[in-house]
Amino acid sequence: MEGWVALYIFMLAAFTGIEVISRVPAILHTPLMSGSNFIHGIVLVGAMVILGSAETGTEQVVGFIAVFLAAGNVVGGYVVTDRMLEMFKTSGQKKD
Amino acid sequence: MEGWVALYIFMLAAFTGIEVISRVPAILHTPLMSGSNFIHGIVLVGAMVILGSAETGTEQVVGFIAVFLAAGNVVGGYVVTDRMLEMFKTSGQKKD
Amino acid sequence: MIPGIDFIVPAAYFLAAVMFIYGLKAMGSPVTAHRGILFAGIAMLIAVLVTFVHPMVHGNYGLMIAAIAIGSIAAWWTGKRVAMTDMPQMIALYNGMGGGAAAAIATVELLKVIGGHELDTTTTVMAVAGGIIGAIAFSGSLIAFAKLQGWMRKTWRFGGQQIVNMLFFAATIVMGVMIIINGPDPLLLTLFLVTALIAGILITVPIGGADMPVVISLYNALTGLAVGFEGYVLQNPAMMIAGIVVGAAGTMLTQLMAKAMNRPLSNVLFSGFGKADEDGPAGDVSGDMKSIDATDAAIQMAYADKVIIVPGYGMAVGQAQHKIWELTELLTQRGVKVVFAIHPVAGRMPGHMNVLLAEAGVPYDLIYDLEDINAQFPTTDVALVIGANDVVNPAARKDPSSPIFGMPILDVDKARNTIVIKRGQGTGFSGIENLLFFEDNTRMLYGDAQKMAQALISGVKSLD
Amino acid sequence: MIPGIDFIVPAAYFLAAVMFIYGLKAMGSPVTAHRGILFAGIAMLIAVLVTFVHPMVHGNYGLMIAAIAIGSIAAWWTGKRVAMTDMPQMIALYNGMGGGAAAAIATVELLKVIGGHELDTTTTVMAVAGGIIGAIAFSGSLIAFAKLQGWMRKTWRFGGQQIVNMLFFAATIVMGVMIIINGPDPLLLTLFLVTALIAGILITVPIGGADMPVVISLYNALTGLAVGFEGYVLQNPAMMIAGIVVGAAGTMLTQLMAKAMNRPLSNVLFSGFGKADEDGPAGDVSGDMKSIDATDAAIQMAYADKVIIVPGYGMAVGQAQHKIWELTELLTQRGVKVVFAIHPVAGRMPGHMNVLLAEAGVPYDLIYDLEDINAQFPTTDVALVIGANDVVNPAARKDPSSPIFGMPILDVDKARNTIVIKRGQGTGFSGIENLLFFEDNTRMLYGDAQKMAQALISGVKSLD
Amino acid sequence: MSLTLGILTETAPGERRVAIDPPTAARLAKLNLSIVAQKGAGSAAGFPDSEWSEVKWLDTAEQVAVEADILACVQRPPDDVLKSLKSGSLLIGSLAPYNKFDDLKKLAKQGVSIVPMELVPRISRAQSMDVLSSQATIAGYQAVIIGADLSPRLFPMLTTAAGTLRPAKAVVIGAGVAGLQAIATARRLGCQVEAYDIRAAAREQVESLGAKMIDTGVDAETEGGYARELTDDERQQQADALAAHLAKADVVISTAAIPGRSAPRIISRAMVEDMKAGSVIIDIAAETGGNCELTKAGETVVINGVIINGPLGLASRCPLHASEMYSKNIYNLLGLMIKEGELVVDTDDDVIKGTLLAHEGSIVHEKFQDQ
Amino acid sequence: MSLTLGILTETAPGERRVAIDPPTAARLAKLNLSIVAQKGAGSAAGFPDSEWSEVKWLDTAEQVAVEADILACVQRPPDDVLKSLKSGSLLIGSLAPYNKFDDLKKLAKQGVSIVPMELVPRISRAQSMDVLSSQATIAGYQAVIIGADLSPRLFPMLTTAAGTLRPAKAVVIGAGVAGLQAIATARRLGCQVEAYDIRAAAREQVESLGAKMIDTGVDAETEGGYARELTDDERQQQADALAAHLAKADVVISTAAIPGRSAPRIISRAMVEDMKAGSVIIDIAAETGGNCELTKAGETVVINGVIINGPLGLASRCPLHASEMYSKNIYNLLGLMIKEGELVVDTDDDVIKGTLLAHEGSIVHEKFQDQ
Ligand SMILES: NC(=O)c1ccc[n+]([C@@H]2O[C@H](COP(=O)([O-])OP(=O)(O)OC[C@H]3O[C@@H](n4cnc5c(N)ncnc54)[C@H](OP(=O)(O)O)[C@@H]3O)[C@@H](O)[C@H]2O)c1
Ligand SMILES: NC(=O)c1ccc[n+]([C@@H]2O[C@H](COP(=O)([O-])OP(=O)(O)OC[C@H]3O[C@@H](n4cnc5c(N)ncnc54)[C@H](OP(=O)(O)O)[C@@H]3O)[C@@H](O)[C@H]2O)c1
Ligand SMILES: NC(=O)c1ccc[n+]([C@@H]2O[C@H](COP(=O)([O-])OP(=O)(O)OC[C@H]3O[C@@H](n4cnc5c(N)ncnc54)[C@H](O)[C@@H]3O)[C@@H](O)[C@H]2O)c1
Ligand SMILES: NC(=O)c1ccc[n+]([C@@H]2O[C@H](COP(=O)([O-])OP(=O)(O)OC[C@H]3O[C@@H](n4cnc5c(N)ncnc54)[C@H](O)[C@@H]3O)[C@@H](O)[C@H]2O)c1
Repeated sequence: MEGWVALYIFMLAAFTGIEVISRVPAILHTPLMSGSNFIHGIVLVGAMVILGSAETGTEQVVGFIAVFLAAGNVVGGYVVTDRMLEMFKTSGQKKD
Repeated sequence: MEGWVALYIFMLAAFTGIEVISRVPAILHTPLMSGSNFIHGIVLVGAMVILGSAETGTEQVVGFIAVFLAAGNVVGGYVVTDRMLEMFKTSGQKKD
Repeated sequence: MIPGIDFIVPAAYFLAAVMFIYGLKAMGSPVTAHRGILFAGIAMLIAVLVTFVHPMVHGNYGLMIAAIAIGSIAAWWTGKRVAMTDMPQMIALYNGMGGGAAAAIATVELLKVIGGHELDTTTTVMAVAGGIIGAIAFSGSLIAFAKLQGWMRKTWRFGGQQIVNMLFFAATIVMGVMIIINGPDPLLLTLFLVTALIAGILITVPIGGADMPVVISLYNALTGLAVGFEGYVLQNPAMMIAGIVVGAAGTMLTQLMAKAMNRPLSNVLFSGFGKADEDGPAGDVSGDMKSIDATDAAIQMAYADKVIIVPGYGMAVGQAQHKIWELTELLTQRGVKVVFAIHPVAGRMPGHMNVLLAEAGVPYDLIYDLEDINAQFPTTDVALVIGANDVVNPAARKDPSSPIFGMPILDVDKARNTIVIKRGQGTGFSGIENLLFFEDNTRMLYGDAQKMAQALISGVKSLD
Repeated sequence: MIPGIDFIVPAAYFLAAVMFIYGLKAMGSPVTAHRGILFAGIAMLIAVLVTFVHPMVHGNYGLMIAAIAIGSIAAWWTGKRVAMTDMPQMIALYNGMGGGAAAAIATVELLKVIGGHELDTTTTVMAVAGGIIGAIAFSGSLIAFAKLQGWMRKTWRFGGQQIVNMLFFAATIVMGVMIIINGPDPLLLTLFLVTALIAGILITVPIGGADMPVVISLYNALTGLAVGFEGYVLQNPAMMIAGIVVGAAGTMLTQLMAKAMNRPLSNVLFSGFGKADEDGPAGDVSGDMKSIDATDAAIQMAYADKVIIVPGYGMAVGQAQHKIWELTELLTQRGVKVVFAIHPVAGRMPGHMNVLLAEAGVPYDLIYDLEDINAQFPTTDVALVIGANDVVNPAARKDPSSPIFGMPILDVDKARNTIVIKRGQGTGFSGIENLLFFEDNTRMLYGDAQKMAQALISGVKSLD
Repeated sequence: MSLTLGILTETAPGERRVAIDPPTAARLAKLNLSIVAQKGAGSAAGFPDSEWSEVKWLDTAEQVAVEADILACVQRPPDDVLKSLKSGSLLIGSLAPYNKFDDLKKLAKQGVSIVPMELVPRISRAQSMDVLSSQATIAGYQAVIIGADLSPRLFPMLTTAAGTLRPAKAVVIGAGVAGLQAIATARRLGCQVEAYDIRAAAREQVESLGAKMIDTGVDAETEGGYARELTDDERQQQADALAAHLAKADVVISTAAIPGRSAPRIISRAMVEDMKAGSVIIDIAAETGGNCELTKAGETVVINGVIINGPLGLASRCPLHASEMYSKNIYNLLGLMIKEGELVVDTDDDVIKGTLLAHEGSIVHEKFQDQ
Repeated sequence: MSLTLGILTETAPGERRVAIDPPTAARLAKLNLSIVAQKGAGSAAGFPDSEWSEVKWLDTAEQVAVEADILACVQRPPDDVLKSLKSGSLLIGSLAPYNKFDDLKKLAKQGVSIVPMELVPRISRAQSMDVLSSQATIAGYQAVIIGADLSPRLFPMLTTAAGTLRPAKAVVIGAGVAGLQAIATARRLGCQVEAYDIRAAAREQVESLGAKMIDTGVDAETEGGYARELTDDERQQQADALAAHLAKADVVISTAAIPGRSAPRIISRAMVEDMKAGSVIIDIAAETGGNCELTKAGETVVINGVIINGPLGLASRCPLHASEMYSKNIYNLLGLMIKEGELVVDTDDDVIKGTLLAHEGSIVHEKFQDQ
């Protein structure tokens, strides 16, 4: 992928991120922070690739750490977000 | 550019387009249609490239037509949109 | 280090793409709309200028400038001259031109293949898809233009029309696939384009004038898509992004417009043949009742200088007085001058409206009598009639045979625009038809007085 | 034809990217928020599963599974066990882990260069940038975690602290640039990473607990960015998009949060040292007045089961009665039970509140006396006090030296949450301080009664 | 020669209104009418003779009657005065056509055109001439004010340091013009208002004022918006439903009427006895016999602690506004009949046809022809 | 032995209230007090003897006084009755301490503890004992009702087929408790209300009821929320500003008072003469001399067409609610002084200290000590 294309993707993604988050009520700030924290857990995918393609011992060690950390990001992010949003689930359903 | 990347760009652009247009009051429907009509006038850039790189006569003819049409799109789109939005300019300024 | 052409060109395109998105976004709110088109305009200028030094451009500058000049001047001239009411067909025309350009680009690219140039499958697919879509948008838009311009009065219809349309459309697709698989040859390419053009014509011809705005919007989205696809073909991300953004936004817009007309999109395109002309909101048989939705009504009021509210029995029945006062306050905050006009016999008891307005807290100095206000209607932008009927019936002035002939009424029909809130076709106390509802500048906002007042409030608020 | 790995993997990533965006969008509204995290969760699962068959993955499966298992279980266990009030530090912790992973990826990529692998400049730049950012987010987040968790009570400060921070930060950058220009060597790489980690620590250490949420949000955005950059390095568009979307959304969020605290972001990060702890809204000195903004207050009420509104003289002064009734209607429509509690001496004349509520059209059966309502406060989710002061002052119950001791009051302090609207620090008729405002479950909504009522209305409406 | 309009001083006991007020007199003068008036005609209404312009003052009612081409009055003038009216003249006012019809017949024979304002048809166009409406508006308002004055309680809810005063419960019987105005006024004062009427259409109207309708299951609306008399069964059904609501009421305003008949008896002695001590009944219908069995017209009686007031001439308690409205009504109706300074009675006009009782020596009104 | 509380039948002319109403009597009985009452004590207020429970009925006031440890009254009882009070007993009620103070001194010497309710301090905690507030609330409301009844016009704006009735312009003078209530009531009835007071704080209060404040540029608030007397200059300045507003008024409610003094003269004859015929002045201050020069207490006079009413005993026109509130006030104050069935007068308590005039044979109230 050439740099310009990456730039376009970054620009569009940034635009999307901003649009998606504007006009969010303050009470959702923390859950959203947590939710987006979970989403960047996608780094796990990269970490797996790194570890999966690791050849030297150092690479393996660092790769292992990367996967471990990323997995923590993913699972912890999910659990915490889910717990915080529980409250909205019930409220939202109550509303109907 | 490979197909997947194009797909990503298309996806993000579509997302952006949809986000940008949702929650638009009905009175802006026509001006917005006109405005977006202007924006796809960017086809002029493509037409120019085609004409500028045309080698055969047919290519020149078709390229010429393309540039002519695209220029019409651009200028007509702008003029019409601008006229329609004039009304909001004054109103918007009145408000302040 | 001085950046070279291979930096400047993509950077300019990138900038243009960002500005297009920003501009389009700005156009989505009345407050920033005008800024939006300016922004997009600048973006376009940048993109066009930089294309002159595009690495792939290496000749035909004269032709290029000539084509641009001719196209621009023609468009400029027509666009400036045309009446505000004729805008929709101009949009159709210019949009058609864009579609045509996309189709032309596809043609050239495919011609190049004939000339021996190699294209990978994805690119060919994109070129062909863009070509079909562009061609359909081109011919369809031109038909839409012709119809709205009055050049083509009749809406041709015949049995099995849909099947014929389908056949043409299918044929285009099949030829497109053949081009992709076997590569283009001149005959196939010509046939392919011609069939696509005919398909566009056939699809558009039977659609009635009232539905045209929706159709134009659809073609607009299609052109965007075509441009996006050709952008891929030319490996031009600015085109890709601008095109697809417009394609998506346009599709969204088409749906919103169809929804605002209370008709599903499919109905507009395929099954609504014929009906639309008779009862669509844009039908121009004088004497139709024309409805309006709350958002539009709200915007009309929000951008008015002066609004007169005329309450009647329906406001009492709907107990809408509090909401109406809220609306008044909102409008007043925006700088609109809003007053109330009370007809002597509005409601069902003397002073009925006063009681309600007092309950809602409307100050007395905003309340006018018939004699004091009637002279003001001609200079009023919007008269909002809420559940009043008999007391605003111009038959009292115009129709000597009417049982209310001679009764003084509130001359709302003389206002520049009149919006009437009522639930349906119910008559008033006198049980007679109301000429006001059929006036050209009257729009009906159907619904319960309180609910509609709330909708107007939301509408006005959404403008902030 | 059965799609091969080289189709499935990118297709799955693509799907995941779309779902991430959709999920994040859904999380932006209380109604769909829970659905949003579910969606994002599924996307993550897809992306992770498909990575096992990623063409570049060709070994170390055991290690991989072990690492995932250990990380997951640890995170699961801590995440499930932690108290709701401790959530912010957990977010910091998990976020730090993400940042660490990004830095680790950068390290491996740069190690590969040392090992002879070639990288183009752009990729190296991305790797280095992602590395710095990831490392700072890692160490900074861990410090934030430690502070919030109470493991690190002191906020170290010393003269010239900012300069030292700057130096470390600059050193990191310089080493990064050296790596890009000259290529990495083991020492440089190690130094580079260590400096970045220290920079993260130094930046975070002096920031007070009250500002931590903003800082965590910032590190969250940074991690997103780092992930996005490493995505480019690994040519993985899903990582790029998810990372950058989070980066942008997180930046936006950080700003919103700083705004909600009424402090510019720069103030939080650089100059606000020390002050924050004393007067910030999260400072836990019992006896602080804690303010709230209208949106949060609105949401609290919108999602409550029962709300009691306590009007006082301030409602009269602000003439907020109509707005308050509008708010009540809105809440009632959402299924919230809302009633009014009138204290016998609220206002400045007997029956003052009745007059106003009657004017606004509040039905009598929603209005309760002190004796009838006081028992209900403990089961009330939100007591909304509008411009009342003396009549809700618990000093009447608690402080025998108070001039109002012995006067029956409305026990709003016993409600689960209390929101008090008033303009500032003004006392009531009695001129005495109000203990209520310092209660743990009391939040002050500062502003004119009418304006705030309007803001609450807007807040509730924005939830639809 | 221009037309002469005569204005009388009202003589009925308690009557304080005047048929034409000074502003209307001035407007009539502009239409080229000469105005003659009996001295002191407007004083009771708050218009001393000094406030009038372009009026010729005469001492006696007879003198006015003799000079007048059009004689405007509020209530039917005494026979002596009527006798003095010349043939071809026109008498306009609330002439109580259902009452002592023979006297009017005599007058018709005298050649006097008779225009009883009560007969103005109830169509939108004629509303500006409808004295029943305009005066009933005042009566409905005034009844509530009297009720508030007589009641030993405050009407609105007040939460005070000395206890919470509960809002008064008001029941309005008959939701015609007066009843609706009573509802509105009672609600303004903070009462909880229930209303009751036999016409089905009244429900929507009552609710349009934010009050509640008492449902008894009886509907008796006739064409033209008036009510018909009820059958015995219906009356019982009505009574039972009402009684329950009255027992809880603090103030009752009763306005039920059937045009040209005596008022329906709706509140029985038993119902009153079930009511709370200190509650108040204002029976506007007292003038035509009262809706309550115990009403004494023009008096306030207290029975079992229930205060029953049967006001007479309610509109006269607001003579200024009442006269103002009354004058406008007459002016508007005369406006239909005066064309360029001449009296032109166009019997094709729906309003005139519906209102004109006698013309050119005979009874011309459909409804009264065979009486 | 339990305390005995005595309730008198009020004898002042026009007085219809009773100091303790049946519900309050029942609550007192629950506090272990025995209740004795003069026969018919509550009838005028709407509480016939049959409605009371646990009350011992006596024939004369003297008998009640003799038995009572605590004697509750609305107005100061006649001397004969006071004479019968035993030493150590307590008299509570509106005793007009500024009026005929010598009689009270005598009573104090008799060993009677005297608790004039008017002296209750105006602090938040004591508001539930404040009869001035509670009775003024009723007076303010009632004044507007009387005004509406006397006015020849309707108060609200009504747009009707017979012309538009303009809303009445009301001016309320004195924005104390009664004045504010008058403002609120007039606004309910649809008046356009302006108010006037010399205290600067009144502006916000007036505006908090949606009315407008008339600005005269005079401020005369003293500590404690009462007003001081004005200088001559100030009075003139006030008068000029007011006169302009009064000339446009349709109804004027005047409530200005200075505690313990005669009411300030605010509306002069000249001002009245400038007012419109048909306008109405309700001068609540009539009892203490009237705010209007022409007010005759207890009468309605018409001067130049301006109707001036000087009502006495306004609260007695709503005796039921007035007694209800009055009783609660007394109950709340007694509540401070009765501890477990015993009379305990804690002179450290701010409220008791501020209210208790005489105790144990001597005048103990600061303000009155040197009189
Ligand atoms: N009811 C009666 O008959 C009567 C008569 C006389 C006196 N009082 C006394 O008045 C008091 C009544 O208590 P209360 O709780 O109703 O009122 P309060 O204790 O007087 O408190 C009113 C509060 O409202 C706030 N406020 C004023 N204007 C405002 C506006 N426009 N928007 C928002 N807030 C505003 C003020 O604070 P900020 O300045 O910070 O905004 C103030 O703290 C009692 O002490 C009572 O004894 C009552
Ligand atoms: N003022 C008086 O003293 C008095 C007394 C008796 C009769 N009248 C007569 O009443 C009439 C008054 O005229 P007007 O213009 O006020 O009323 P109107 O002519 O009776 O018309 C009322 C209109 O309101 C609509 N409506 C009813 N409920 C509604 C609701 N909830 N939401 C929205 N619209 C609603 C009805 O149409 P939909 O059903 O389509 O919604 C109807 O067309 C005159 O003819 C007058 O002569 C007046
Ligand atoms: N279109 C017009 O211009 C116009 C003008 C005025 C009135 N009106 C209509 O005429 C109707 C009657 O007006 P009105 O006030 O002069 O009527 P009214 O004075 O004759 O009667 C008053 C009310 O008493 C009710 N009533 C009669 N018998 C009753 C009973 N037994 N129990 C309960 N209620 C009983 C009637 O239904 C009526 O509503 C009004 O409701 C109004 O809609 C129309
Ligand atoms: N805290 C409490 O519990 C409490 C209770 C009741 C009253 N108050 C306060 O005491 C104040 C006075 O109450 P009140 O109604 O018994 O007073 P009041 O009856 O003594 O006087 C009535 C009003 O007349 C005004 N006035 C006096 N001279 C005037 C003049 N020359 N011109 C114009 N206005 C003049 C006074 O300012 C006062 O507002 C009230 O405003 C209230 O705020 C407090």
